[in-house]
Amino acid sequence: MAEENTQEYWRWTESHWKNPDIRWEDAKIVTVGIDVGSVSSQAVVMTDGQLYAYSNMRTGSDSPESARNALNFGLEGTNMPESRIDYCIGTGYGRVNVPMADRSITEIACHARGAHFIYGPEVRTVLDVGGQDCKAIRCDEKGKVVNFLMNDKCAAGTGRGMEVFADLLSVPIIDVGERSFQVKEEPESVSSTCVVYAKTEATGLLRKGWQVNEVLAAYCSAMAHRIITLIERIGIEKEFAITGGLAKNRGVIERLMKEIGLEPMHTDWDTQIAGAVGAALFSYALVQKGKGRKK
Amino acid sequence: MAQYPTEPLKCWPKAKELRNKFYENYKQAHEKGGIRCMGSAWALDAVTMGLGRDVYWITGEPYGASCAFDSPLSADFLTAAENFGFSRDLCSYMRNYWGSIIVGKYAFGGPLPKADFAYTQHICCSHGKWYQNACELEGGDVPLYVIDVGVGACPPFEPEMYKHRVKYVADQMLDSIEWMEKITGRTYNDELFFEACWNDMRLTHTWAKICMLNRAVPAPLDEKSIYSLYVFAALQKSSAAFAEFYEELLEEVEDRVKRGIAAVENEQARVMTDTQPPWGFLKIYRYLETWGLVSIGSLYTFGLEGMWVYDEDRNDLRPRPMPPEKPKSREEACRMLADWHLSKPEYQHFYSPEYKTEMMDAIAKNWRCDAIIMHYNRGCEGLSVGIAENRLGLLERGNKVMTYEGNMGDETEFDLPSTETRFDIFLESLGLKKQEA
Amino acid sequence: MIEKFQEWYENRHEYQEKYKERTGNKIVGYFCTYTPEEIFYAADILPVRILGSHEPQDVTEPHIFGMFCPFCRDVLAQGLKGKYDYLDGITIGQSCLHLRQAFTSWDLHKNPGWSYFLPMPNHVQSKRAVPFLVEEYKLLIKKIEELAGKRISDDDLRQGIDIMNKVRQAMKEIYEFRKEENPPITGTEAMYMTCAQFFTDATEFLPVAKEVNRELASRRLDRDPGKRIMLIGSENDDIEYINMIETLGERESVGCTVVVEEHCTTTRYFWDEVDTDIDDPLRAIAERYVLRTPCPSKDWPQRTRLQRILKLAKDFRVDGAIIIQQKFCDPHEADIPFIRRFLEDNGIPTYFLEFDVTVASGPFAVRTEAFLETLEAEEDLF
Amino acid sequence: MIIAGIDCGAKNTKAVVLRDNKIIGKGMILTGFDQITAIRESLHAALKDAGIDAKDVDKISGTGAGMEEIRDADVRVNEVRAMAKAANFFLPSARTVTDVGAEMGRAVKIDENGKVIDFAINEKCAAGAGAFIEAMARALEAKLEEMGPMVLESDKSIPMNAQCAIFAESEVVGLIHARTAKADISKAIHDAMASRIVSMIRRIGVNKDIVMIGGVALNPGFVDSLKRELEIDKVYIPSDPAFGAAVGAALVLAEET
Repeated sequence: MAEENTQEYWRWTESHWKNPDIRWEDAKIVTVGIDVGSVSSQAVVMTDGQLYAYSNMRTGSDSPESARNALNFGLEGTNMPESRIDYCIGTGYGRVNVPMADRSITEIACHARGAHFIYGPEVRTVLDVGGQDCKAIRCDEKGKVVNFLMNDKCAAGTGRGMEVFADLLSVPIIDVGERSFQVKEEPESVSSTCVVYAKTEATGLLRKGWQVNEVLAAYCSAMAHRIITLIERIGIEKEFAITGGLAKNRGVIERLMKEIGLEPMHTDWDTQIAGAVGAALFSYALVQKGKGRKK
Repeated sequence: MAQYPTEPLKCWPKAKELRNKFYENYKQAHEKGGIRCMGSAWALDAVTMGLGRDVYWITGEPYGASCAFDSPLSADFLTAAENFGFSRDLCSYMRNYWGSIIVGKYAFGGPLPKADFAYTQHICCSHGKWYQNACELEGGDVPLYVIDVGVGACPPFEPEMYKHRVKYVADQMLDSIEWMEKITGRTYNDELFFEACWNDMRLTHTWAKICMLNRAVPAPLDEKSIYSLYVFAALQKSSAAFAEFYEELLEEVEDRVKRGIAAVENEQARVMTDTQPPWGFLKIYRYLETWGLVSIGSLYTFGLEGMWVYDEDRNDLRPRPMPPEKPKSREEACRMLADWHLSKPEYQHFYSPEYKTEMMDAIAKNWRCDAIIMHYNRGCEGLSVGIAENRLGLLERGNKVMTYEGNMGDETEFDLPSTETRFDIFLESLGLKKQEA
Repeated sequence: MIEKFQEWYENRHEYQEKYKERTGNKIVGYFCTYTPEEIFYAADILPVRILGSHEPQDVTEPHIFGMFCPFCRDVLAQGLKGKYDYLDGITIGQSCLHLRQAFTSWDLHKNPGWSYFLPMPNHVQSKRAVPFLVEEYKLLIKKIEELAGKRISDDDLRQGIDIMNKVRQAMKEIYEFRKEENPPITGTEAMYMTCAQFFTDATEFLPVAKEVNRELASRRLDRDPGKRIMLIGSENDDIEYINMIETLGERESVGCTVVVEEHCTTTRYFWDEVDTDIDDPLRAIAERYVLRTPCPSKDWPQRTRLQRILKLAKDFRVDGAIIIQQKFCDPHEADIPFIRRFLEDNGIPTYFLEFDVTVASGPFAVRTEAFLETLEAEEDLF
Repeated sequence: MIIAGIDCGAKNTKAVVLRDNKIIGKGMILTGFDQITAIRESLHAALKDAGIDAKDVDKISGTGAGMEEIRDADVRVNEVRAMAKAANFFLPSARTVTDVGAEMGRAVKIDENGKVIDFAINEKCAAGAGAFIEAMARALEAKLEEMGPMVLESDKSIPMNAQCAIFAESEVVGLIHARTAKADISKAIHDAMASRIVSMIRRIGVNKDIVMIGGVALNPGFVDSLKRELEIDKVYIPSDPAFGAAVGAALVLAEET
């Protein structure tokens, strides 16, 4: 059981990044997007609509604090005073609890807009696999949401589910994807997608003498199936892009893509920041149109 | 361990042949210049027979069950229905049926033949909606007629079978006849209707007589076989061929009883069940046999397609006697058929669970059951109505009752290992011993 | 005066118990809006609708199998917990199997001495439905007369019709205000009103409704109405949810006002009146219930709800519709895919939500808000 | 006569040693993925605790999810029968016994001899088992053992509809973001779970006296919620409730020999 592990395998490494080619001092407009999700928080700083810096960390049990930490972490090493920020939008679960935000917009709108930025304007279907929900979003050429679906009262096929699983198998979450392919042949996917029962099932498989990697493979494909039912319900239109933490999990994504017979779009950006990017871009647009904060 | 002689039913080959022919006929209806009709297994199909001997039926419930037998196919159908926007908790026969239309596949090979019209009845929330949506999914050009039979319980559960209730159902039948003439352009033949009407009553009467024979120890029929036999009443009650088949079956089963032929050679104890089984997992009946258990049937297999009279004073069921003579007028035939069907045991629980509890208790006592195993069927709202009250009522009446959850037509809602564990716990508490094979 | 509705909604039991003491009249609880209230009023019996309490409970598990809707279990729980011990009788007009179980189990375990199942016809599109229902009403009347201890005359029936029609008219007049640019009455308040009508004596409800009507003429609400939303679907008196989405605007950049609903707690229940030009009062009542906006379980072979919903949507100029469904509600589940397609084809965006005894505010807030954002043509963001 | 009872559960494996129906030793080991080892070690611990060695044991009785793995068991007893027998042993007046473990919830109606009359098993719902509280503890960033005691600090009742353990988790996250006190959230969690268990108990009827066994019985917060939901003042909990099924299994065997 998770609680007995000394190491917390589900913990992914927190990160921050700063664009070396940009001097914020030269920027006309500085905008910020802060995404306080149920599991992770990101802050994105943009200078004139360019991605200048971001941070990605775990959400604590207090959202204002998490927002604050994310922003500080994002501004770390930039010497940018917070007063320089022209406009800030909060999004995600804790969006209304972001103290420095001028307004809030839902993660659905922000992820569509963010995906449009980091993947390019061709994107029409965005799959965001977040901590506790899974969204399939259809958007137009401007990154505006046309319609969307979210998973119902069930966390099967969410980032959180994968974390619980990584813990159970004592496999660092970042290795899950890789290791799920280190199997002689693709095993049957676990029948139960319920996080709790998949755990029971996996335990049973291990007791039956399955290899850990085989169990990982089985769970990854079960999760892929689960996510597919959601995107099939909304209908897949090319181009197809994936945001959120799970986008980093080859184990699920490649199985999912194989099943729906599509190539996912590629990006070098951290897919977890899509929401915050969208929020920062909305901020930028508002300031440009003079809708920004009265100074 | 064997203590009784057993042997397979002689009529098996004929049963298989009749069933296959039925589904073939529906496919080839148009080549024969005939008419295709879709509707519920509960529908009053006899009324459509006045259009001619070449009206070929498909009934949604048995068809949905046939889909459920083929799990990959069923999975496709259920997914298609869900992707269209239908909720996963709707009737699983219905979802298989809609899925079959959406995917365009016939469970018996080839594309799904399109019905010329739909003719059904409405007792549960879904019956009318089922074919309303089926017609829409078929392109919106399939005409639909639904007969509402939700008029309340029959005696002894109501003071009387009020005339106006029978009339309401009969009048809808009369209206449907004019409607059918309009949409098919055929002239309606009352003689054929009277004949079909009589076949319906003959068949459902005979089925009840066959079920009566299962009171014998050892039971000549086990429920797994009963499922494959009772289905004819679900396919087409008005079929002369099916009515004759039941009469032959009746003779064979009488003979088995005379000769003490058992369905389960090691019959130690007897149970009855409730509601449709999880069709993809009929092996649970074989599992029960390893405990020396025979399932003698259920209110579902006895009372959905068999016609009975419930005797309150003796707490017993007996086959409802046939009317003295065949109907002579269209009105009389409609009234007769309405009155006959409104006494269907499986209609009564829709008005109060107590009625069903009493009839189930009567079966448990008179068919000498040691226990009752109830399937809490997530797939059928109609037969699960009041089922929890039935359980309480049967316990009160001193029966041993066990329940398990599942779904008749969606295998993702059935868990075989945990169900077998339940059986073990329950049967052990009855003092039975598992017999090592 | 408008607060009165909320007061009645929140203190339904207190009101009803006091009503009995005060008037000495009997009270019959009914489970479905296919119960002809006119006939009960004609007998000086107060018909009150039984709704749930939106509190999680654990008393119905032995009585109703978990695949049936949370509403019917919530309703039964009220009876099993003894909250309605003051009732003199219970009744239901046939509609869905779910709610029927709340009635049959209540009847089995909490029978107040008088109970009646009315086989309201399902084939309401058949010409045979009205004559059949008239005969059923005659049986019902016999039964009610036993309870009331008095005969019910045609004039009594006409009075029953009169009061129910007046109440319906009053509520429809109030709904008129919801067509305004900035409605002086919120969806939350409107829901309090229609539900209060279930719980109170129509003769006491009517004057209050009339007074509110006068107040609304001059009432101005200091709030941005935001998007104009229609709610469609199963039984819904989830005031917590309605209030949550109507106050979104206070916290978020998008907000909305519920301007009309198609629920059996609102328009499906009261929109249609009894035609007083029909001489035979029983026939008139029967026609009203046969021709009223149907529950989907009776809406076949034609799906008549589509046009009725579209008309309401247009009359109240809605920007979008939220389709609300009680978990496991089969009748609505069978209609929803077609209703959504129909509304989308008619330019009305829809979003779907599945309701339980309690709503999960967090997840439901973000879904609703995101839907409102899709309605918002805020080009400044792009 | 000396009999060992072993309960190989989803989370822990428990072993007890009985001499003439008196408990003389106990041992508990995390089951993990290797049940065989857990079974061996738990028995070893129990023997050590009893101060006897393996050869002194006359017979072994097994129960629990992994009972098949108890190779040298003389009999295997299903959990329901074992818990019924145990309850009768702990409290002869017991008529209802509930066993809430890591991933299972059960309720059994028994007669004066500890015979099973009726039973209910929590169907596919983690919200009705210990695993639920563990999942919630993570969301609350609280230690599992803190969860129960916290409940007693709260007097609020927040309705929570625990359909799915993990979805409930997002309700919990919602409450956290709404700045709800941890104690109140913990109470909501325990109430929700207790209500699932009580629903199950009501299926077989609430007949006094009520005995609770299984690891969750050690959680004071849960027991508190359970009593409130059941509207009763006394739920009898034996010392070391986690060993209940193991004791029951041993007693069944003792009875048969």
